[in-house]
Amino acid sequence: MVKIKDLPDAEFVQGSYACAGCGGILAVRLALKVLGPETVIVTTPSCLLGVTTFYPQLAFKVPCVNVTFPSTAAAVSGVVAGLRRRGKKGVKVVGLAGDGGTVDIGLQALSGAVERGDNFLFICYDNEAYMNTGVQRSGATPLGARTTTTPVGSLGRGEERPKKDMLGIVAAHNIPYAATASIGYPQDYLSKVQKAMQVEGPAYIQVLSPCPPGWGYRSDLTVKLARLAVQTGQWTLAEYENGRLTVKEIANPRPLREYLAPQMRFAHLLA
Amino acid sequence: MVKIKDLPDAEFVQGSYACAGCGGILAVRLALKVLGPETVIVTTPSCLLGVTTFYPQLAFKVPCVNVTFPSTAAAVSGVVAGLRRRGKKGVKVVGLAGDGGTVDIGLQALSGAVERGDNFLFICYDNEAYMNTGVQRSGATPLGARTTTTPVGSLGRGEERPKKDMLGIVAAHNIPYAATASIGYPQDYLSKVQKAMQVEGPAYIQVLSPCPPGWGYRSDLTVKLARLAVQTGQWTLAEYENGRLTVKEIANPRPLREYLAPQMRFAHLLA
Amino acid sequence: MLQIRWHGRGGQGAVTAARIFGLAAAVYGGWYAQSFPSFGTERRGAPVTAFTRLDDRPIRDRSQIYSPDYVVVLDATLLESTDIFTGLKPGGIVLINTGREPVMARSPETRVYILDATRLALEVLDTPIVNTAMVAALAGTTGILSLEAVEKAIAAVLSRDLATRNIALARRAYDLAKVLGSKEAIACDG
Amino acid sequence: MLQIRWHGRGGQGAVTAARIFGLAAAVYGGWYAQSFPSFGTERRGAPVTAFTRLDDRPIRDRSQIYSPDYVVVLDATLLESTDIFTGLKPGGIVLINTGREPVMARSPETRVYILDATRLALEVLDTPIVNTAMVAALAGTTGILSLEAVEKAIAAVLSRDLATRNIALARRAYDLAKVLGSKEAIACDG
Amino acid sequence: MLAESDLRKGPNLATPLLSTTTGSWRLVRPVLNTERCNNCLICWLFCPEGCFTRGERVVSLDLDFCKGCGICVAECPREALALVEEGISDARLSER
Amino acid sequence: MLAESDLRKGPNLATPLLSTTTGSWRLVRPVLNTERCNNCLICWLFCPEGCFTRGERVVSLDLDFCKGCGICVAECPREALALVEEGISDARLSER
Amino acid sequence: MRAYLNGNEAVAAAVKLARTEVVAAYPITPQSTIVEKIAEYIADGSMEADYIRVESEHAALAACYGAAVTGTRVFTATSSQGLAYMFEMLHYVSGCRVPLVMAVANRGLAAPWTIWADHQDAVACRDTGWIQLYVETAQEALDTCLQAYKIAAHPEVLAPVMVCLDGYVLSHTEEIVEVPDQETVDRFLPPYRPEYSVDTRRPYVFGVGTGPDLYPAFKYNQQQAMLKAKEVIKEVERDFQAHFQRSYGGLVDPYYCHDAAVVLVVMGATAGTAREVVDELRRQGEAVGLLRLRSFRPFPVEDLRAALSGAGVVAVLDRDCSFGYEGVLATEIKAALYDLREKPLVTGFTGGLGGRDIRREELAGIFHRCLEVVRCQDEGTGAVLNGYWQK
Amino acid sequence: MRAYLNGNEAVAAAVKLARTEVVAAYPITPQSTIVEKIAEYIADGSMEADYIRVESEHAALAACYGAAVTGTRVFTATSSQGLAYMFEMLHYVSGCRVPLVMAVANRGLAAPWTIWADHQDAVACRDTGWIQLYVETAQEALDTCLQAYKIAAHPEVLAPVMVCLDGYVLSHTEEIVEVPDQETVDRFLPPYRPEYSVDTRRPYVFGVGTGPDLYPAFKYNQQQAMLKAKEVIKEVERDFQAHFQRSYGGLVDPYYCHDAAVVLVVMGATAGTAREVVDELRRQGEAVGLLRLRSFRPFPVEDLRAALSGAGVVAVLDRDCSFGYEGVLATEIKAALYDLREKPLVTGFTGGLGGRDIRREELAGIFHRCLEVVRCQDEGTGAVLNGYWQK
Ligand SMILES: Cc1ncc(C[n+]2csc(CCOP(=O)(O)OP(=O)(O)O)c2C)c(N)n1
Ligand SMILES: Cc1ncc(C[n+]2csc(CCOP(=O)(O)OP(=O)(O)O)c2C)c(N)n1
Ligand code: SF4
Ligand code: SF4
Ligand code: SF4
Ligand code: SF4
Ligand code: SF4
Ligand code: SF4
Ligand SMILES: [Mg+2]
Ligand SMILES: [Mg+2]
Repeated sequence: MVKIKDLPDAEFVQGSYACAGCGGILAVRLALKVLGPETVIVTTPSCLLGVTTFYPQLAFKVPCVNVTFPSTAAAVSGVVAGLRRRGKKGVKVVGLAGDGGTVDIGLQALSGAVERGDNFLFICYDNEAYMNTGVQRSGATPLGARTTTTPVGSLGRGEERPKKDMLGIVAAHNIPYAATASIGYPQDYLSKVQKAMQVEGPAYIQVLSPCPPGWGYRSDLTVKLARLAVQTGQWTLAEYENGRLTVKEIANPRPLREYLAPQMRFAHLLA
Repeated sequence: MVKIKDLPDAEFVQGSYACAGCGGILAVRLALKVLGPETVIVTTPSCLLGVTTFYPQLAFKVPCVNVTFPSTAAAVSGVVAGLRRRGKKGVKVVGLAGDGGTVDIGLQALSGAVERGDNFLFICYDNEAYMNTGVQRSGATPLGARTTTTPVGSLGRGEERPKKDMLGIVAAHNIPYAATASIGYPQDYLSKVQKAMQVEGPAYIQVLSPCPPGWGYRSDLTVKLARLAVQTGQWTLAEYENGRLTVKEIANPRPLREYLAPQMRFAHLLA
Repeated sequence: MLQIRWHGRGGQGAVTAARIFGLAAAVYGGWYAQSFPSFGTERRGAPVTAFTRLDDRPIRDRSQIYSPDYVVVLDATLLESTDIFTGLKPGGIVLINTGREPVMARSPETRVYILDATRLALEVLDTPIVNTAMVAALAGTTGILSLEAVEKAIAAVLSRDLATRNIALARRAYDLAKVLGSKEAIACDG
Repeated sequence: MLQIRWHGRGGQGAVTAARIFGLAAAVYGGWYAQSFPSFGTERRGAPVTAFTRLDDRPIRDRSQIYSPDYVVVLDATLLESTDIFTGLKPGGIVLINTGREPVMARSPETRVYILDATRLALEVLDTPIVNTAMVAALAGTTGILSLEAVEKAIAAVLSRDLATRNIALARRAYDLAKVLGSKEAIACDG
Repeated sequence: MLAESDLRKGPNLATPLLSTTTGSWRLVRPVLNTERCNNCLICWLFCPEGCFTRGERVVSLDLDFCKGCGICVAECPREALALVEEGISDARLSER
Repeated sequence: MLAESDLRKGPNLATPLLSTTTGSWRLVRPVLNTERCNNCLICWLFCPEGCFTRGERVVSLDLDFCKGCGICVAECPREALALVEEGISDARLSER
Repeated sequence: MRAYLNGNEAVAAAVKLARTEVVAAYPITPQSTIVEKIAEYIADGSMEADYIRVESEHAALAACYGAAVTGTRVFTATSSQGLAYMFEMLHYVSGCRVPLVMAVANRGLAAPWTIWADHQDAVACRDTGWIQLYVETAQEALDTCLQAYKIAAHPEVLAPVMVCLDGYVLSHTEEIVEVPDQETVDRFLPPYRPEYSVDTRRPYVFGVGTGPDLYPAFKYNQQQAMLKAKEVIKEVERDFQAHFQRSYGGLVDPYYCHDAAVVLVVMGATAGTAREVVDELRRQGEAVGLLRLRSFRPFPVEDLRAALSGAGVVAVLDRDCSFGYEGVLATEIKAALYDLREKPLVTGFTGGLGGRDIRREELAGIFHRCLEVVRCQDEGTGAVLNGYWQK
Repeated sequence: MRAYLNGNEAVAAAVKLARTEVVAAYPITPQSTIVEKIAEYIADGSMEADYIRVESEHAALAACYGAAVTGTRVFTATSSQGLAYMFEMLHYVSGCRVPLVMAVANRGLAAPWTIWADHQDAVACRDTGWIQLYVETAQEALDTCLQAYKIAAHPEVLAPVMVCLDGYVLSHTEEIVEVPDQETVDRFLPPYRPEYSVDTRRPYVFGVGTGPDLYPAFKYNQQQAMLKAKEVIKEVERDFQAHFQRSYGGLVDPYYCHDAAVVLVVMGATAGTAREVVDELRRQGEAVGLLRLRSFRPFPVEDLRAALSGAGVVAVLDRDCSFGYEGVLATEIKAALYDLREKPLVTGFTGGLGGRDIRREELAGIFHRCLEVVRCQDEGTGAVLNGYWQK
């Protein structure tokens, strides 16, 4: 279990151009507190790349290898192999992608890397759409959500398909460790990052990271919504370990409305 | 349940340039007996494309849409949408790929199509390696198998990673119907094809289809090995339906050696 | 040719302002017009600019705007981090949304007008979104567009409900600005 | 320049035969050599061809072989479906593995030799793989390569165990073929 | 050879279109003993090339596409099929 | 601006390298009431920009990168943080 | 209808007016708003089409291909990395002779990452067998999309068409656009129903394999069709002109070329700025002209020869670079003029990369440099220009 | 060591001799046997390297990129569809200035499907910022791979290199190859340890994004480095020659060009056949010559000018086509010669597509046609050749 008090003072990402209240950058900031300075980030087009590695604003304090959108995890394999060849032990290699870069265009590369059994951690910060390009739906967009490619109209009712179960998909790869988390539950999230980091072989964490403009809510609600998603049953905190899936039970789920109401993307459902 | 006696006389693929004893072409021939003439095949580079659609030897008797290796299932979605627009109901659209074209380079497109919920059947004829290009390992190559990219030598011990669990991956997509089959069990296989064809939405079948030169065995053993794989527990006949996975139990598994011994690709394991 | 630069922050609607102004001019005002954003990767809160070009003949120039005739500032806090006067044409007009102290022009030829559009917006819309107010204010100050043209453009761009309230806002801003425009130098307080 | 065409079926080792012959010539026989397959998508069982070029100076020509000096047929059943004589140079040699009736040459200038390499192979290897036998047979018939060169090439290409037995086969084929080569026309039965 | 008009519309060609049968690939050939056949259809089902035709009482065999893989022979539960070397009557090769 | 030598080796640049702080983006600003703070570190944990520093008794706040998102204010269990409009002291905007 | 649209909205309007039946696309800046608009049309019921929400651009084009072979009118759009990720499919669909239409909102390619306009993305795809038409205005974007459907499906062409519009500078810039009415468009553009399509009663293999004997013939025909497209593009423009009273010059769009000593060659929106500069210099008495290349593929060799043969210097502005050689247009125009007996000096300028603005002063500077060379030549000194790179 | 290897085996031998540390590749005909051989070396312990078994070519190049930025020597290989599927990554790694080496066993592109050689796959990637060297023999394939590592990592180049060998005709054709010994190779090629690499003590961002202000400068430097590579390629060949006593002419490889009235320009293995034809015609007293283009990128404008300026007719044989224009080499050579005062007639021939064999008679036919034109010109009739397409 990670102790918040024991987290280091040092910030490993700071000065990004993320929107005020960005859940994604918070997810990354927190993960790096656990991962520490001996980490290499491998990342891909997404808000995150846009806001952290666009000269003259380079916000990472650890090495960061940017690669094209479809091949994050493949580049991860390359970095892992290269560091091994260079004899650099103890450096963690962390693939970092948005939901689009993970469950859609980056899925195949991730599947390949997990199958190869390389030693890395892949973190998907999930804001449930393609935010960097203007809030288009992704495979991780939840049923009913309005995005710019699933608009609401006389025929359109928002996203028509349920969210892709990426944890299940990764688990089917017989991955040593995989989990879902939420930035609303940092203790849980960071403990999972720590576990994932210690595991031999590939590990995967998908962390719910709300996005104020993309979801259409006031920026100070980011953490609240990340919590509400769990409390209303819209997001589960699950862990897949030694071939078993455990899901954190929510004793008294709160009414769904509490989660949906503050978000413009669901406004048509409540209207 | 399909009755063998009721299958049509008509052959929908004939005159291919497949090797003598090719399990893949048999898998396709049989499936088409169930699917019938109102079927469109969408296929991709593989032995199958090479042996059936290379002018001047075009062996299909149903329409066949060839597409590039990474995008079989995406083309399937296009054909489905197009036929819907043209008002052509009742035409089955069947994606057909080898294991490489399914579990490796074609995985992402398949994941996308399944997620979209399009109405199609995807058949993966699984010969456990890239045969068309000369027997390189794929994600479906079983642990220990020798291929040209997992050679055996003082350090090499054949394929180092277990076979990708594609049924599990597809099932994690919450697909309406998915199954594994073997050409050694045609009754089971064809009944699954029939079920899959009748289901609304996407369906997936992965059928074990031995390959004499690729596995290194005498061509008359194709069906025997397809049976032995099941009988020795190296291949399961499973079905995923209504969210549940059922696996055909093998009462008295036969010794593994019976399956491995006739195959050159496993010779080093028995040596 | 008249060139306008709009300053705001990501999310404040400067890009929409540039568009509404262009639309009002092009479809309802008898001008040729062109409008475009600053082509950036700006996120919410970051300073952004947008541009409108007007002319009485078709506009073919596709280069960026470096010497605006008018500069409109949707958010006075930008004044601290941004040089809003950059490139302003001699004799140019600067229109700033602020309820505070007037701003000093860089050159004596520049006319700076201020207007507390945020207050207006909070009154009319109950939210501090000032882009339509500033569009109307620019129209009013400069007299280059009629209120009617601005109203029609707002109606065309915003959804029905939003449009009605923004038109009300625009009217108030326009009327105030008309007075402004007739004055010599800095005037203020809507 | 000498050009050789090898006929076989997918899986019978015609491509390897072409290579072994080239290797024997190039590394152990004092020739320059080049060998290549028929560049097809052929599957097991389908007719395939392969080629070897020999010369006493470096070989630069990269075009296909249309007029072979020698044609070697690894499998007599091919005679039914394939015209093995195509392009054969006048005075060329055809060497066929068969235990049956001799084959009629297309032109009086062509010399056709037959050899029951399958029987030899079954005797020596216990399997009807005839490619090394036919390599040796061509060497013997034409005299362009020594048995030693062929043996060394077999040793270099095949795994140790396979090589030993194939060398034994090659020897027998070579000796038989030497006799063949000295004869005028069709001879047979190893 | 294709007609000029076929070439113009690109590599999209009417199917089936078989320039050759694959029977010539065969080194060995299945022969059916109709005496023994009980019409169980196993060969019909398993032949990759679709060489068998169902009959009233027994199956029949068309070798145009038969590649001599031997599956039918191996699978026939009644030993009603055997492989012989193509062209002659002995079955030497089939013994391997 | 980059040195010629940096340009030569392509778009691979030493990091961190921050040309601007993002504090200027802010319309509203959190103010800390050290009286109320009990050093629970919630704000420190949740601030996306890492603006808080842990202290002996209370946290402290550096606004160089603060974008005024309001998360710290919303999450502080002790109401030790409040948002005020940037530049002036009233908190009008924070009331929305 | 007089509307105020940006280039992307103009493209979306065309796609709707063309009664496109299947759309498959993947988001990328600055293309995304095209398909967002289309999604909106479909959601509000104003357009009847299937929108396939694919997981990548390779899949987008594969889905379009699948739909196209069933005989439906299809559309996709992309930019930059997305276009590059489609590269395999680009060759494939043109080889399959499928009449697709794709809008490309041009943007530079990584690395370094950029989201801004240049022509590298599309220019680098010039060998793929796609027709490439570059537009100057939002109006032309709309009109060219309509034309593109007709060109692509012309039975003697059967080639996919890319309509290229500069990212942001066109894609995100609003201006006045005359949106034609549906009836006229319907008259101009009949429904797409090809000679053969996926049909179980008449089975085809789409995209067969073939050997060295036939492959060259297929490719020959593809090349002939692309050359034929030069005529067809002009023909379709005449037809378009008849229906809509607008036209753009077909393959090339010359502006004061006939008597120009210096002609600047550009593609895309820069032409607009250049027109202003030409007018200005003409007012000053300088014999300068502009040639906008509208059709980059097929490459209008004959038209270029005709338009440029009289010039003293041809200045070619490339928003792209074939690394290790030079700007692509410069190379290709030199080759086109190679056989002329009297040829102009051709000199390349590289600019506008990764969104770098191309200013009037810079274009004027190019003209002035070239005019000087012309003067020197007249005086017999024959100075040679060196290509200039806007850094 | 005198060995008998085909082109693919020769490449694999070079990769091993270069002490390559990471290999990532995906199978495709006719490339596969290269990496199969490497897998064998690793399995039998004769080569120490990581072999990453990727799931696609896009991933192959991404994995190579990841390994390369850690400062290791890497290799990949592909063909045709695989190269096309890497296209996005091709631009990316060159933009990132990563010194990769890739072998391309050239093969035509679908559709129609083919597995046989032409140059369309690599030629269509000429703008990607990769150095492209085309080889004539298996020996040259081996030697060029060794050179490629040195060229790519040269601090003033830092560009990835493609070594292109014709599918089958080279990749699957055995011939005599002199395999150098490890010691000499080690002397020629020191280990690769770049100035900066992934290092937690000195963190870098690899592949930053950047705006319109800087993007052009990065690209300018990339272009300058590619132009600089012309010198470096020659320099490395001289160095290679000193170590191994073999060389190939650097950028271009002229054969009887100096006094030729007709020069044929080719790339790849066809040069061998053409040499035979030149010899034959020379014996008959015809002034013909051959120019093999070894470095296609960087494009050796100066060397081509020097070698071709004296010819009457330059016949360019393209195994590729830029659909809607013409053969790519023809275009580019015309452009290169454009500024010559006295220039040869340049005429393009398209052949060898999709594996079509190029026969001696056909090459002789091209020479004869061109010789006739030269004769007509001498007589002042000035006939113009029309490009011929081998159908
Ligand atoms: C091949 C390719 N296609 C499309 C894009 C455009 N693109 C860049 S970021 C992005 C969306 C990223 O979405 P996600 O991964 O969910 O991250 P987010 O921006 O939402 O944080 C897209 C579509 C690209 N860079 N490359
Ligand atoms: C993008 C791309 N990469 C590689 C290939 C080469 N290729 C063609 S078929 C094939 C192997 C197919 O393997 P599989 O899908 O298992 O089918 P099989 O041949 O084994 O039946 C490969 C690698 C290709 N056509 N396209
Ligand atoms: S759009 Fe959303 S994900 Fe992107 S930076 Fe802003 S808040 Fe973060
Ligand atoms: S190699 Fe295997 S899969 Fe391919 S045709 Fe032959 S038997 Fe079938
Ligand atoms: S398998 Fe044997 S018994 Fe059964 S139908 Fe065939 S030949 Fe007759
Ligand atoms: S031998 Fe094989 S191909 Fe021939 S009939 Fe029997 S099963 Fe069919
Ligand atoms: S959250 Fe509030 S109480 Fe806790 S440390 Fe921060 S300011 Fe203090
Ligand atoms: S307002 Fe937001 S950015 Fe500023 S300190 Fe609070 S949490 Fe951090
Ligand atoms: Mg996202
Ligand atoms: Mg396979």
